[in-house]
Amino acid sequence: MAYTGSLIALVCGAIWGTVVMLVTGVTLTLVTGEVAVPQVGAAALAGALHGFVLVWRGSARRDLNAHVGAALIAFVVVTAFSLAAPFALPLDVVPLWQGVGIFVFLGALGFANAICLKGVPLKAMSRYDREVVYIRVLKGLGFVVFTILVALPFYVMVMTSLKSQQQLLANPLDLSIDLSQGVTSLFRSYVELFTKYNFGTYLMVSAVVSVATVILTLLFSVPGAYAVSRLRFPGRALLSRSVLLIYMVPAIVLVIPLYAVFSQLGLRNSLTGLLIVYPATTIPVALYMLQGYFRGLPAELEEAGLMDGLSRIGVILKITLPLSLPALASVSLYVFMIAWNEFLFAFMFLDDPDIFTLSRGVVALNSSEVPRQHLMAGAVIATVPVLGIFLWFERFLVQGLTAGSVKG
Amino acid sequence: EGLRFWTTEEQPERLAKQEEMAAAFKAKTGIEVTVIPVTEKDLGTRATAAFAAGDLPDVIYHPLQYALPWAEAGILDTETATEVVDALDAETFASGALGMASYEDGYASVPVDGWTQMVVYRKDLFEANGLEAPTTYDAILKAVEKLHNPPEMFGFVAATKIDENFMSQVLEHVLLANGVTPVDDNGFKALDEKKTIEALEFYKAISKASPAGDLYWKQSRELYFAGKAAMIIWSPFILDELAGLRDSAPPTINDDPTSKALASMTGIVTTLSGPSNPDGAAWGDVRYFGITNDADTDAAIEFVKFSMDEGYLSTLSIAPEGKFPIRRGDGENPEKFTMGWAKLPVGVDRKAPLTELYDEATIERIVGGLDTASRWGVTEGQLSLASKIINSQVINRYVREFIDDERDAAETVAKMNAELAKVQ
Amino acid sequence: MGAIRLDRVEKWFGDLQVIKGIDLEIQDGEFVIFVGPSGCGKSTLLRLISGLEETSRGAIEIDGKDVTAEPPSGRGLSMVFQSYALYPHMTVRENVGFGLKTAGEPKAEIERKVSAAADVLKLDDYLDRRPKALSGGQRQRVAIGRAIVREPSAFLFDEPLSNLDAALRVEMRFEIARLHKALGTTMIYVTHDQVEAMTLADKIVVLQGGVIEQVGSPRELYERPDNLFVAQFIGSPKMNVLPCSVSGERFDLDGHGGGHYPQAAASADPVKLGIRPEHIKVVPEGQGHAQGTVEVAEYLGADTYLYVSIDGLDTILVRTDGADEIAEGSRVGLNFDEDRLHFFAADGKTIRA
Amino acid sequence: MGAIRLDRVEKWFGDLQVIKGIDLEIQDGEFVIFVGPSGCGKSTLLRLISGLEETSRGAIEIDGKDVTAEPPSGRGLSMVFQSYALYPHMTVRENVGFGLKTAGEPKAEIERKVSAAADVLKLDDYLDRRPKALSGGQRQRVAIGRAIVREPSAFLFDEPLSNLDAALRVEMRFEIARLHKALGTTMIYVTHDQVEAMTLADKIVVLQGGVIEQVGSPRELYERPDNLFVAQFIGSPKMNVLPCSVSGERFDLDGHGGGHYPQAAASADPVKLGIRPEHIKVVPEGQGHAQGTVEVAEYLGADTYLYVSIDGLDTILVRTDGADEIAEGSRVGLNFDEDRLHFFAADGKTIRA
Amino acid sequence: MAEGRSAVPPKGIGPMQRREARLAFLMLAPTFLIILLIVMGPLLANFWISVKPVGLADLRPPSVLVNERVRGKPQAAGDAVTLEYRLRNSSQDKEIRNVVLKDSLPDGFTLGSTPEACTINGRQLTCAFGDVPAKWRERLRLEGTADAPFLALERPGRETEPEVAGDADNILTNFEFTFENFRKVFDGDEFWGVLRVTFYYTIFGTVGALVLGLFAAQLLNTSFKGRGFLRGLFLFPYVSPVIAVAFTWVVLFDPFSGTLNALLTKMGVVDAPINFFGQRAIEFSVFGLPLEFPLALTTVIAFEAWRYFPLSFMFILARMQSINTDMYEAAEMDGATPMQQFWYISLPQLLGILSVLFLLRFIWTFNKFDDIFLLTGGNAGTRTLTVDVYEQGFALSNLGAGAAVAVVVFVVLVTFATLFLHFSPKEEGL
Ligand SMILES: Nc1ncnc2c1ncn2[C@@H]1O[C@H](COP(=O)(O)OP(=O)(O)OP(=O)(O)O)[C@@H](O)[C@H]1O
Ligand SMILES: Nc1ncnc2c1ncn2[C@@H]1O[C@H](COP(=O)(O)OP(=O)(O)OP(=O)(O)O)[C@@H](O)[C@H]1O
Ligand SMILES: [Mg+2]
Ligand SMILES: [Mg+2]
Repeated sequence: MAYTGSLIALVCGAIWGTVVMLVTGVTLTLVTGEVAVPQVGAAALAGALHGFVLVWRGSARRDLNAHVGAALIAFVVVTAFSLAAPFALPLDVVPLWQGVGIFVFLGALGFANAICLKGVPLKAMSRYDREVVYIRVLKGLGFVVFTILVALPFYVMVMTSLKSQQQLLANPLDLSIDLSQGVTSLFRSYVELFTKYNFGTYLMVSAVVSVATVILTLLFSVPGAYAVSRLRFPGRALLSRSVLLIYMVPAIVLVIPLYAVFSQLGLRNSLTGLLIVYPATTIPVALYMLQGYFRGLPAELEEAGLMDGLSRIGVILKITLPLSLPALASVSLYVFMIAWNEFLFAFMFLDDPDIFTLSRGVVALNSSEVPRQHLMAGAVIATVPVLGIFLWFERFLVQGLTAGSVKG
Repeated sequence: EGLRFWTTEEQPERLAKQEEMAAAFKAKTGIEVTVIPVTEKDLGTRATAAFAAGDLPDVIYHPLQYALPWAEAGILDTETATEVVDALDAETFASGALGMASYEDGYASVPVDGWTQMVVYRKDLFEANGLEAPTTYDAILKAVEKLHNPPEMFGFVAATKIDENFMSQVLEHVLLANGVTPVDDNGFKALDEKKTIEALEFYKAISKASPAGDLYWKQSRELYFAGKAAMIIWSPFILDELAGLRDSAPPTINDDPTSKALASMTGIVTTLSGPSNPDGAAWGDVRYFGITNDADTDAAIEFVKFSMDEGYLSTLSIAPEGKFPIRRGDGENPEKFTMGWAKLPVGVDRKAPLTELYDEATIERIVGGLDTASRWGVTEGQLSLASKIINSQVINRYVREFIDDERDAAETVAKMNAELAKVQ
Repeated sequence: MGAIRLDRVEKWFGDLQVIKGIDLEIQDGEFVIFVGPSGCGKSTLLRLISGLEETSRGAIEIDGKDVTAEPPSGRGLSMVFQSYALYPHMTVRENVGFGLKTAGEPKAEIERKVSAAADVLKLDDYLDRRPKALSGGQRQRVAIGRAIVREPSAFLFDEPLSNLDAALRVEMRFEIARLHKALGTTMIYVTHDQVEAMTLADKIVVLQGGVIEQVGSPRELYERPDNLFVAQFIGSPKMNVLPCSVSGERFDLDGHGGGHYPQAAASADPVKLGIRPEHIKVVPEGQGHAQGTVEVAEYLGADTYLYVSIDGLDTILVRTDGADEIAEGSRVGLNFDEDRLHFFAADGKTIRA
Repeated sequence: MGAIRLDRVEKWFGDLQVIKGIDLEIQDGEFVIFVGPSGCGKSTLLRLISGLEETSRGAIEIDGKDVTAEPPSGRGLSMVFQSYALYPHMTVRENVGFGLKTAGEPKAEIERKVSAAADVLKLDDYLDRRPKALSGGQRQRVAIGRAIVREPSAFLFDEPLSNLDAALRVEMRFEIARLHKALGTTMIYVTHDQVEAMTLADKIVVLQGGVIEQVGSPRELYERPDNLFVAQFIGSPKMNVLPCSVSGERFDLDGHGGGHYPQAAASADPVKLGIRPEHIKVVPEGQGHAQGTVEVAEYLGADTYLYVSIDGLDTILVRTDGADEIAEGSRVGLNFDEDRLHFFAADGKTIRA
Repeated sequence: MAEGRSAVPPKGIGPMQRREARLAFLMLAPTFLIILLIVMGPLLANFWISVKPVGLADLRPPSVLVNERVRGKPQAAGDAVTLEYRLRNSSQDKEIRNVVLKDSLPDGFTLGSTPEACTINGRQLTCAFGDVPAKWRERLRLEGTADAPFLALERPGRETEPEVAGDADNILTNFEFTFENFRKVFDGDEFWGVLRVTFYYTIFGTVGALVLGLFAAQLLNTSFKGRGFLRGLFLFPYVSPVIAVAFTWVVLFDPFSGTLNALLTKMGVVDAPINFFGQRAIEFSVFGLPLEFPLALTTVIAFEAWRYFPLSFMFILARMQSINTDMYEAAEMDGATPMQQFWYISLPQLLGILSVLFLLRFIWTFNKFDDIFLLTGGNAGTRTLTVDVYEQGFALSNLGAGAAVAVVVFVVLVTFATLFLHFSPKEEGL
């Protein structure tokens, strides 16, 4: 094929035209609440031409002028073929936003095409070079799709929590925020959750339960993991494997017997009950993670400690544990996350609203005629702490404390 | 150590009212009452679990269907309930409501309030199209035919989510309307094939005029409020919302969420009749105070008495639109509570008495429903079995499968009868 | 003091015997080096002495006291690891002082000893750094510092220099030699490196397969190896070995010349003759003990290594001056320094008078 | 064919210039070795040639064709990596044949070429094993096999032997030499190892700081280094350097003796004198060019290295025969081989006639 | 000869190792204990319960409930007053043997006549009722007079708690077994459907999460500005509480007021809103062949894939970053194109981690309860085995049947775990 390069430019441009227009249109809709129907056909055509112009100008001469020119062409095409309404909105509806939309469309199209078509000639291309372009396009699409896929639900969650039921019902597409209403009105759902629905308590309970679970889990799993990974004793291999099996026992299988027994012992509907169950279910994971980490710690460090006159316990406390801080942090984070997010046992065990965890509290919001924004606000309240801690710790975890202790 | 009181009225405003009442009670008797909200859907499980753990509360505010099963299971202290009713004078209670809770030679629990289910319809459209009020299967089907025009307008919004109580209620209402019942004086009675098939075909017809998917009260209300449904079945709790008095469930038919327009366009029917039962029937629900077997009996008696007497209007004021008084008055003034109730304001974010929102005829129809209200097993003395039949959700499941065209009507009835016979 | 005695020490890992009954006496103040091929048990032996590994059989005595069942902390030894094994979460100061701290010494005392060690090892400027911020050589110094401060009765080193680059290795080698001279403490040192072994050791212990092949000073091992294994193991490039036969006071290489055989009185007859590359001279063809063809001539500047294939026998390596240009493929005669010949019996043992 | 020409090649990583304008001609069939201190740009230069790294400035030609902008696949070269970079999930056969498979060659052809390569490299018995089941040397052979089958115009090696142990390294070195002889293909080889460089190369390129210091045959570099850097870099142990002064045809060591200075005609005057350890003889005190004290005598068997501190000057290293026992601390005279002296100007350049 | 010394390994373990083993056991004991109590114990109990006809209410062992009341309102000393004990058997179908009531009479109460079942010893009242049948009720009246101390009591009946003793079979601990639960579970029309749904859900949920994870990992394998941010973002679905994201999806997909449906209808993609979580199936036909597309199940599977792709993403990314870049350079030299590099180099390298992830995720998805329970409650054709455990055990209050389903879950699980241990490549070290 003599003109593979041109063909690729056209197809790549068309794809980006379509995708960028779709995303811009939907975003416009969600931001303004006006229903923008993206004119995909016109956008594809504009994109294709844009791509072709870029390639035609050749990589060497692809200067600012080339980009501006290509963008102008795309603008003319998209306007002409959509009958001057690229979002199928009359021009006098949210004109400012429409303008921004077009601008973003052209900018994003130019950016995507410029990156994807870098180095593409008009004429024949080797298989290697073709595939390089395919991969760029695929990756680009991947970024767009994944980001939307992941971010959209969270975006909707937050935005919904800031609206009122009637706004939501009136126009489910309008996720804009009306800042003029004032802070208290904007955060009304949150205020109500904390004042009327007891969410302050739930937050406290969740925090206490999660932190206590973390502490208990570490207290149990650190010695266990150390023993399994470092000490020699009969049955060690068996034990270290079966840990993983226990980790796989489904909670739902445990629920019925635990429910029965805890009911009779009066442990159901109490935080003590949760604080027995949660660590028990997290210890195997924690033990497994820690054991792996302890194995990875250079044995020489501990041997150096032994030579320096420490006992085993001394070695664990003074050397292994300080060195395992990153692992302890990540295990803690993981266990915290499990405990914070845990739903089944909280749901089955807790009846008394004074000791609801957040998960349990949010379920309660779903059960009666509670407005939806409250439910979403509850979801936000349950999500923010764990996400916050996750983001904060993620950075923490990177520091490999052992770096530099072994080898140069 | 005070009393523990479980209530299914768990919305914060309603909870607050109940807590107020508890405070008033404490002021009077010195007995502390902890009000514990329980989601109605979980009530059965929760109570059973608490019973198993020996951890029952003292008093439970519960719907009709639990009264007899719990009495049998040993959860409720029926003797004490009887004692309370006697002390308050059985004469002052609406006899139907009391009858529904009668157990052995007393009462399983103390009836508090009640309501009847309603067909809520767009009076304006019916009038414009010259349709009769939807009081019969036939009238409904005619209206559906005329008005069904999706997605702008659905003829009906039927309940199809099988694990929601709502579907059980609507189905029972529809079946009762055609005189279908699964019990007689001796216990289970196979569903009458002809009548049941009529009801099933009717239900299928209105389901086909509904949106796809699992529907329950939520969708019914949303669609009707959005002006996209011609008819729905709902409880009277909708009455204030219809008039735009509650922000969390606003009518969206026009831009004004506080508009009373929809209320004025709405007609209400409580008694529905099928072809084989021209008299028709209304579906009523009554709520009770149950005193449990683990209760501190004396204190519990005090509390229930208080709530049904001095505190009765407060009890009703929790949601007057859905809580019609069952105790009409006391010894001195037989109309005391009825009168008081009528003046209670409804609504959440804005308030107004019902009399301001609906014309008198409508209100009369609403309240009058309670007189003809019935449930399976009430007249037969088989409420307990009927409750179990309902709780087993067998009917819901088979009806749903019938709607989904999985088998024909006759086969469905046969299957249902076979499954229901197993329920004890 | 640090006299160490191993008495028939064995080590089994399950059914695998790694140390096969070793007797060894180490005098106080001696610098002893363990060498041997990889996997021969050098590290294991060191770890048995340190107490990090349990002795399966036999006994270990330190200064006359049986410590076989003592944990490492009870033996009063210090160890320097190949990987340094510094505590990454402590500063250099803390690293060095750690052993004293665990022993509960007062702070001032720790401070004093750490400073003294830092002086000796020129670590003063780094005392507040973490190991991460040090170069390889500095890390190794810290590791040694950590060993010094505890004033152990002996130091154990397991290939302490093998992670360093060549230049640093030389420098640290001098450092360790200097330290030994200064402290006079017993040192036991495991290495792969010939140069380290030859230059540092008072006494080299050659191990093979968990057994001691020979113990002796570097010169002893080079000049008078006990057996073929030690002969080929010590010295680089390694000793050439050729088959030979003996009659009376004369030895003969098959098909080549021969010479005087001094150990005629010995009980066994040699079957092999060993000669180191540096003890062979290239002479014109026809002269010398053997004749052959130069297969490869590796020019290395100072020296040229000739790979000469002796007619009918093996290829042997000859070290010649780099300045001599001998073409590959040329025929040469080889003259062996007869004073430097080694003769081995069939069982590999050296034949001595 | 595989003539490679580098024309003012530069490589910048961001603002850091790593290769500073290199011109180099490599003839078809030549064995070229890049040496230089760590970080001098050897690997980078090799990767520029291979196309794995983009050339910042300048041009690279292979057989007269400018390939500066070609991706690696378009240059027809093969590369052998230090880490072998074998595909662990493929058998040896698949590893070796992979390059042919991606090129879409027919199966029979691939099979034939792989067998041929396996023959050459003695890999036949391992063809169906995964790399994991091979020893280091075998892995390296597979890596070479993978390079061979594609019949490249040149081979590129980046420290191919540095992951092997000493014995294997020697063996593979011979292998590579043999291969070069057999194939006659151009080879470009990066190494740290003096011995490899000296023994394998037709031409050694000494790099420092991204610049070529000298290009020449091993003997040229050893005997006639262009500058102080090359002089000290090539040869082991490295050349001793002492300050000196010159007057006419005579050079003098400060406070010691002197001798004949042959390059009196040269434009610059030398300030430093270089002499390799192997070109110094120990003579009785008072004789020779310089006098000093033996500080350390390192006995290595064949040789003894003496660290002699020359009075008033530096310590220098002297290589003597291992049999000579010279005590540490004794006073000696040192005689320099006057034919082997090197003189350097102030700018480090060698002074030649 | 050294070898001659002893050619047999020493028996037993030395003192140092013995100390070590003892320490190890000590350190493991707490963990061992809690896991035994909370995991292994319940696991066995589950088997036990599954062969017992137990409902939720049966958790309360049959007992005699007693209620003490004071009848009459004595005003002055000597007034008549009645102590009334109401007793009943809490069980509807079990008798209770040797029922004995014990209480001490309140101060100041003078008993008139002792009922025949009772004896009085000082102030101690003991009444024996013998064996009582199911549903038994009894009203025991003690008539007497009140004296001053009695009048002074605030709540005379509550001064002492009456105690009743009696023996009854506890259904949980007796040795009556039945396979009724299993019969019911396997007989029900639903069970096989549930099993099928479970496997659909598990397989497609797992594969979906894996494929998404693989793709996402590809995206973030090369470094660029903002990669850290995206990596954090991509982990959100996994880190957030299930309750929050599940409800968000429900809101997002709501047919009447959800953003997504509004978008689809308003932009004209579909005519009528789609009830993603509520509609069992969409019917369509291909060449006249009527087919059903399980809509709700698919949506739930999509949620599963969305929520758990970050996990596979993390592991795959870690694995990819540990692939030696040399290998790709070697492939470049070998002339492999980018696709070939992915297909021949990356994918085979990832096979190990992918298979481990598949097995792990398979097991976890199989075990998943919360997600479906919150999204659909198991309706509209999305009921999996785990949801069935809940439905049987709690919604229908039949613990035995729930346990029976749980046993099925566990058996399937053990099968997979065995497979997992058998096939998991050891070097992946998960
Ligand atoms: N913990 C162990 N379990 C089983 N075998 C072991 C253990 N430690 C060492 N070995 C085996 O014992 C033998 C000797 O090992 P050791 O580490 O002492 O050798 P080495 O001489 O130090 O070797 P290198 O020079 O490679 O360090 C080896 O064959 C090794 O595989
Ligand atoms: N990708 C890169 N980005 C930035 N700097 C680099 C990069 N690759 C190499 N360098 C720098 O370029 C210089 C030369 O590196 P190169 O790897 O070529 O050295 P080398 O001579 O091969 O060293 P060695 O002998 O240690 O392998 C070094 O300073 C190195 O830090
Ligand atoms: Mg070792
Ligand atoms: Mg390099």
